[in-house]
Amino acid sequence: MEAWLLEYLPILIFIGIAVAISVIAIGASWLVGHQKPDPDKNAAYECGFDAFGDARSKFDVRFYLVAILFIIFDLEVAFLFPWAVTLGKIGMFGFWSMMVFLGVLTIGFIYEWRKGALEWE
Amino acid sequence: MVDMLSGLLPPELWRLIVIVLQIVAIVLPLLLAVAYLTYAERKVIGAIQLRKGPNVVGPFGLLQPLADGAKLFLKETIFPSGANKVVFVIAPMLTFILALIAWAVIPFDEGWVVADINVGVLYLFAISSLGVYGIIMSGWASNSKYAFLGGLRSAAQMVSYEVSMGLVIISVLVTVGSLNLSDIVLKQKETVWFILPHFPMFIIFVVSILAETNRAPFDMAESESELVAGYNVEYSAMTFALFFLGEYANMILMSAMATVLFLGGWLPPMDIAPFNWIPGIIWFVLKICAVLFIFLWVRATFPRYRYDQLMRLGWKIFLPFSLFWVVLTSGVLVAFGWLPGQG
Amino acid sequence: MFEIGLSHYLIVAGILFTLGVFGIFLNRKNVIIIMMSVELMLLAVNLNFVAFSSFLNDLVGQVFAMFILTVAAAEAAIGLAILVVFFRNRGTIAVEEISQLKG
Amino acid sequence: MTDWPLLSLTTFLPLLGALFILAIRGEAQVVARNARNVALLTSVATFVVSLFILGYFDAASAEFQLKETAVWLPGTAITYSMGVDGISVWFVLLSTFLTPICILSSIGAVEKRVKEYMVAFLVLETMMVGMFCALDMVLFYVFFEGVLLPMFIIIGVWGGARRVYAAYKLFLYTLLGSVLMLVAMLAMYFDAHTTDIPTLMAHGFPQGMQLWLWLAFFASFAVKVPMWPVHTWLPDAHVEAPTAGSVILAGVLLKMGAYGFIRFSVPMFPLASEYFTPLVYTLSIVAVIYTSLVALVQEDMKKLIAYSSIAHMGYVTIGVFSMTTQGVEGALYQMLSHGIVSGALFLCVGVVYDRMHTREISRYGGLSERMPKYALVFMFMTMASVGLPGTGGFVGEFLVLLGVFQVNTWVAFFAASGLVLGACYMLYLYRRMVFGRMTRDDLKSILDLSPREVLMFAPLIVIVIWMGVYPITFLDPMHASVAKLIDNYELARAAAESLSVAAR
Amino acid sequence: MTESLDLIPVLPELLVVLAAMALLMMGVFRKGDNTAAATTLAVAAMIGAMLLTWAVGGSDRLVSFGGLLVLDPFAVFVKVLILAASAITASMSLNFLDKEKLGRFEYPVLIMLATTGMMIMVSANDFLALYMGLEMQSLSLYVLAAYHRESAKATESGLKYYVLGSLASGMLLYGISLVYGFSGTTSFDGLAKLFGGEHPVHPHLGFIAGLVFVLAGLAFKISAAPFHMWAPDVYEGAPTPVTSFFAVAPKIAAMALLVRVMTGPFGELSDQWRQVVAFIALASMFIGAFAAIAQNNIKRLMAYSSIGHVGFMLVGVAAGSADGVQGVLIYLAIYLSMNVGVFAVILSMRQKGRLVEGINDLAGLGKSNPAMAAAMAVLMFSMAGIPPLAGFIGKFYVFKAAVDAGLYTLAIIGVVTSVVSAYYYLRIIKVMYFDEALESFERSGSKALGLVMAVATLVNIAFIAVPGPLLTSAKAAAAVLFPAAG
Repeated sequence: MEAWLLEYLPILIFIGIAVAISVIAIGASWLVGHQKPDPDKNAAYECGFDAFGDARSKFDVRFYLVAILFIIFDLEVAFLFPWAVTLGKIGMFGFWSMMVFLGVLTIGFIYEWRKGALEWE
Repeated sequence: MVDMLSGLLPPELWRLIVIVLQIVAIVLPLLLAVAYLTYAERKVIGAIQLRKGPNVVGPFGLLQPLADGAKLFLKETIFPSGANKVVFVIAPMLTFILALIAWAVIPFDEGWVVADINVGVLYLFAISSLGVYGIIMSGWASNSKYAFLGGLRSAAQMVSYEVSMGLVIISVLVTVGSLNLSDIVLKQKETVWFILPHFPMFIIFVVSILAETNRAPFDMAESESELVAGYNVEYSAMTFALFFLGEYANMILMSAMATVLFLGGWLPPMDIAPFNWIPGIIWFVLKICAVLFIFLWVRATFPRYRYDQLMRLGWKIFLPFSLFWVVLTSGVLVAFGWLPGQG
Repeated sequence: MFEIGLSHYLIVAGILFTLGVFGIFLNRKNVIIIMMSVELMLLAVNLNFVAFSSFLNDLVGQVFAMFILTVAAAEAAIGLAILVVFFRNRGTIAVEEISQLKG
Repeated sequence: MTDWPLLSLTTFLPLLGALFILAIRGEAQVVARNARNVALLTSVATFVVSLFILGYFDAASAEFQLKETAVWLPGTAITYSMGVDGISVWFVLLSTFLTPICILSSIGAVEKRVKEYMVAFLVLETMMVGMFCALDMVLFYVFFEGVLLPMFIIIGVWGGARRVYAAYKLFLYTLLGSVLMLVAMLAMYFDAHTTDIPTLMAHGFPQGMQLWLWLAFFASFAVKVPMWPVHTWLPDAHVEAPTAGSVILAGVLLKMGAYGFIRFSVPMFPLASEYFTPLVYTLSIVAVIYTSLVALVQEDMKKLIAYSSIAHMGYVTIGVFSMTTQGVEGALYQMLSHGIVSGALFLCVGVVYDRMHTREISRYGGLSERMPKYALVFMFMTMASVGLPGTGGFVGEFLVLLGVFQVNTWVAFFAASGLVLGACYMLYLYRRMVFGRMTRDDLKSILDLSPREVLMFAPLIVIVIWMGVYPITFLDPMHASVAKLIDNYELARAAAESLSVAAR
Repeated sequence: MTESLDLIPVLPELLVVLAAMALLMMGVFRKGDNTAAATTLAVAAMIGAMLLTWAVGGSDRLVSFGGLLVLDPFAVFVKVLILAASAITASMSLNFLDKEKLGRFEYPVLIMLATTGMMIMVSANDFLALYMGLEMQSLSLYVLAAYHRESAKATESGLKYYVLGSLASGMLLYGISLVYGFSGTTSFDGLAKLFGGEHPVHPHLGFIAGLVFVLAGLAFKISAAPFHMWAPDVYEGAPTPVTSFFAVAPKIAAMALLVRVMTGPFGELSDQWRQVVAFIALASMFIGAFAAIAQNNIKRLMAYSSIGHVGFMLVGVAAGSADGVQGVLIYLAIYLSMNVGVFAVILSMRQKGRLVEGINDLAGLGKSNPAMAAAMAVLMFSMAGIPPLAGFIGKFYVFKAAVDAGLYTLAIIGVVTSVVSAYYYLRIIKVMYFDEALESFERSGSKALGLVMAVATLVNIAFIAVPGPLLTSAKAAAAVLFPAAG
């Protein structure tokens, strides 16, 4: 295996240890703790009413909107990462390319703003 | 003795053992720190509100976290009847695991890092982005309306602030020109702590990590004093404890990030005696504690934000401003030829 | 330990791609699953590109993968938006309900 | 010779008139009247111009004359080129001659959408004339197909009860045939690298290719002629078309197929033509006998005449493929005379149809009592159709039989038997309609020919007699071209034979 | 960086995209409904871009973005067509948007963005640029299809278009990845050099598989059978002006793209793809001819008709020669003129306050609106390919190329299916002229619609007389794709 991949070995081990800890914690607690389920206890928490139907129902479209906005802007950030690191090498050309990109993005952002996509009320 | 041991074992295995030991050396203190962060939180808030805080269990109530832990450990694990069991269990584990493994790339001192990968910032960013999965999964798997809505709200909130956090990180990266966290600290050694040139970004970062960790004053998704607790309402016992641990571990992690990015990591405030006598790790921990104190301070001081205000702050103020700052920073660096690695 | 070569990547990508295509055509439940299948296809393509890029020592593949990522995000955003308006009109996103237009 | 582009002028003059008519605005009555007048004027003017073509035509030459060439589709060898020889010049005249008569005939018959009707007719004239003049095969194809558009509209809009069905049938039958021809044309283009018809006539296509090309062209022309068994569109189209439409259909459109044989199949694919001659003979004889028999039992006058047209066109194809001077000239002559005579017959039907609005033969009878002039005209045309000596029909049929007799006696025999049958059904028709007692009450008030109708029939009668009595006028200009056609055909055959001998 | 960034060849694209952004800002900052103003400006910008394209592109081959984009006579020809198509359909939309209360300034902006994508597509000289252009176009089109948010049909069509469009993109990309992997380049020039040139490489099997995937993806985009399923639904469901746009601009762009890809990077491999293209052409012609017969909705009918037309154009592509490409280009131009005319008629017909979509509702149009019916009749005859109308010339040229390339079977089946398709075109004429009217038509056409209708009809009639300019420019445009032959 190549050397640079070795650098990730600790992370792999780390993940293994973290998984182990969490599994052990839950498992041990489950074994040790006093388990006595009954239907009322297992019912969904809902102010004493019987829960009716599936809880995964319609929800506000604005969450979608946020998700969509997030996708776009997070990608922008993803583009900025390599750009930021290599800005010294790519010089003016790179700088202005990204400025154009950000400019286009800003126009989209202004549009969203004016259209009220950022309003929560 | 170490040399002797290393001679006995094959080098690969020895290396593995060293790594495991390193990890344990991080995880154990971290879990301890989490436990005592809860204690500190109650003490600090108590002090601000002129109360005493926990003071019954052990001297000054120092054993309180252990008692809490034991309680959570021994409680009954409840699986709600309509829940998707597998996802329901995986969600807290995921939160906890992510909060732990992010530490793999944090440099505690020069060279004191488990995995000194050259894309450390990216790794951190990725891991913290994944955090939202734990929340969404728990909210969805619980099959409870409160959990579902709470999960959605928390997710939306985290996601909103992640963008501006990312941009904040970018403005630091532009200045450094490397994704390696140690490099970032070293660059601050060369120049100044980035809190000075990037002060507005520091503010945004701190506020963002508050929102990112669903902490007061941005904890309306949980609002445990008014509403039920949000996405983790259906959890109990260790499953709940893992969420809890994860959240506090995340707080510490974020503080560490703030430290690395803005406060010079393990660097002493000034490279003169007596400051540079003190080992870097001490400085690092001290700085983390300072940032954590801000967390607690803010919680005790500020009223809760409304959700719309929160979203507004994230999208309409932080995002444009941090974007502007990125442009400004890079523009200045390019204009003056201060870019790292520029010919 | 056996070496992981180009062909392994290609096979994995091919399997993923096929899964994506089948997900689109065999799925009878939910449009979201279709969208996820599309993403799976794009993922397979990215895997291909990156594998080839590394194999050929040529950066174009990775650049291409970046572009695909971006476009996939935009595509997902638009797809979700269309799905939302569809849901508002019809109150369902079940695949068999997408049947007003026929002939 | 003249500097005037006479052919283009003849072709596009009607189009100009159509544009004029399109521009007419105002009250419906006025528009209708003006449209008629303009159309009539234009078509007469066109006829006059076309007479100049004849005037400038050099009867002694077999070459294409009055040639015009212009760039049309740049980048290809396809050009806009027009010209007439001794064969096509007559068809140009036939078209320009029949159009004014048709327009005249429609004055009482067409009352709705007169403007559009006139436009359609003038466009139709442009297409017909253009087709006969075209010297480029793609241009030919364009005009050939273009005829369909106005014809479809004319039948579909102004036709009878089942007009839609008839229009569709006409359109799709002919279109299907001709698109195959288009592919064949393309194949020819890539073999000969030209679309110029005279050049193509001189180009020798490989024998194997000739067979396919011939079949493709045959698909188009056989439908147009029409030959049995693809003739079924014709009775429908005739029955449903308005009178003038029928006239043009019988008078000119059917000739397009036969013209195509003479212009393309025979000169360009002589070997294939020889090879397929038995096929053509068989189909033609079947057509002559079968359709004659069918015509005998028809109850509808138009249908009867339509079947008679098919039978007559059978002679034409026999004549063309007899490959003798007499046969080909006879075929041409038959086409011309049939164009006039069948047109006139349809007009005769139109006359009574306009009055009684029925075409059922049994609804008539004893017309001679009330309509002596009509009876006379009708009788004359019936005789011409039967082929009575002294009319154009006789000359044509005689020449064809003469020609084919030299080649194949059996064919001549069967064809001649068709003549007898033809006489049967035509006279039978005439007897049922004109003779006898006028038994029906609604016929009592029927009126004889109006002056307009007399004006309409007069030139037709004159021409028919002229053709019957002094055929030299018409045959003379044909001689050179026909002779060349036959010479070339024989040459090609001889060449192929010597080749196959050499190969042996 | 020494990267040369010659922006001159992409000026038209820049103009359109900048105008789109400016319009977006204008629309969002100005109060009240300003669809009309935005559309007018958009049309002006696109016409400006058309002139600019003409001005910028000469007979040379200009490259920009380091060879990613290329501007040659082929691109100029197609871009002018696309811009004309977009401008015309945009100006036709106003009347409808106004009547249906759908007027939003986003509409012209989306059209412009889609148009930019198409322009990039036809200029693409690298799979990367191809993909970007294609997606820019597709993403805007998905939104346009679902533009009528309150209509269940429109959103459904948007969803269908989206799902199948993404599937197509996925296939295309998978193909591109294989092509890249087995050749090491995504540049069209590079690929052409690889398989042509002095030492032609024999393509790897994986490369061929990639080629087929690319072809399938592109076939989706031009709605060629057997990848046509989306077209009828989308045509029917989308708002009619959008359908009119869909029917022309994206078709032109995608077809041009297909031509460029097949003749450029894969030009030397025509033996490998000819059979596939021929099959697609055949299937499209068949579907276009036979499936259309059963349709009762005129928009659906137009969808099948366009599938058929695509089939005919593919016959030209299958020929794989300069003549074939010339035929495709001529066909595209004529297709544009026919379709905008037909859609102008469709958009002008209203009964009881809504657009007429059923074919049987056209009954009696010949009486009530003779001019419109005449225009429609001419256009239908032209679509059927009856000479002397322009549609014939288009078909003529592709079949000519096919016969030249020895594809006799294809040509014969092509002409036969064109006869079959004549049947349903005739049906429209029949309904208009021969059937009795059921409902009266409202006078609802706008000046723009009338103008488009009139011009389209005139073009279709008069084209036969002056075909020269189009034929020569198409020939020049086609010639650049075959440098060796020229």
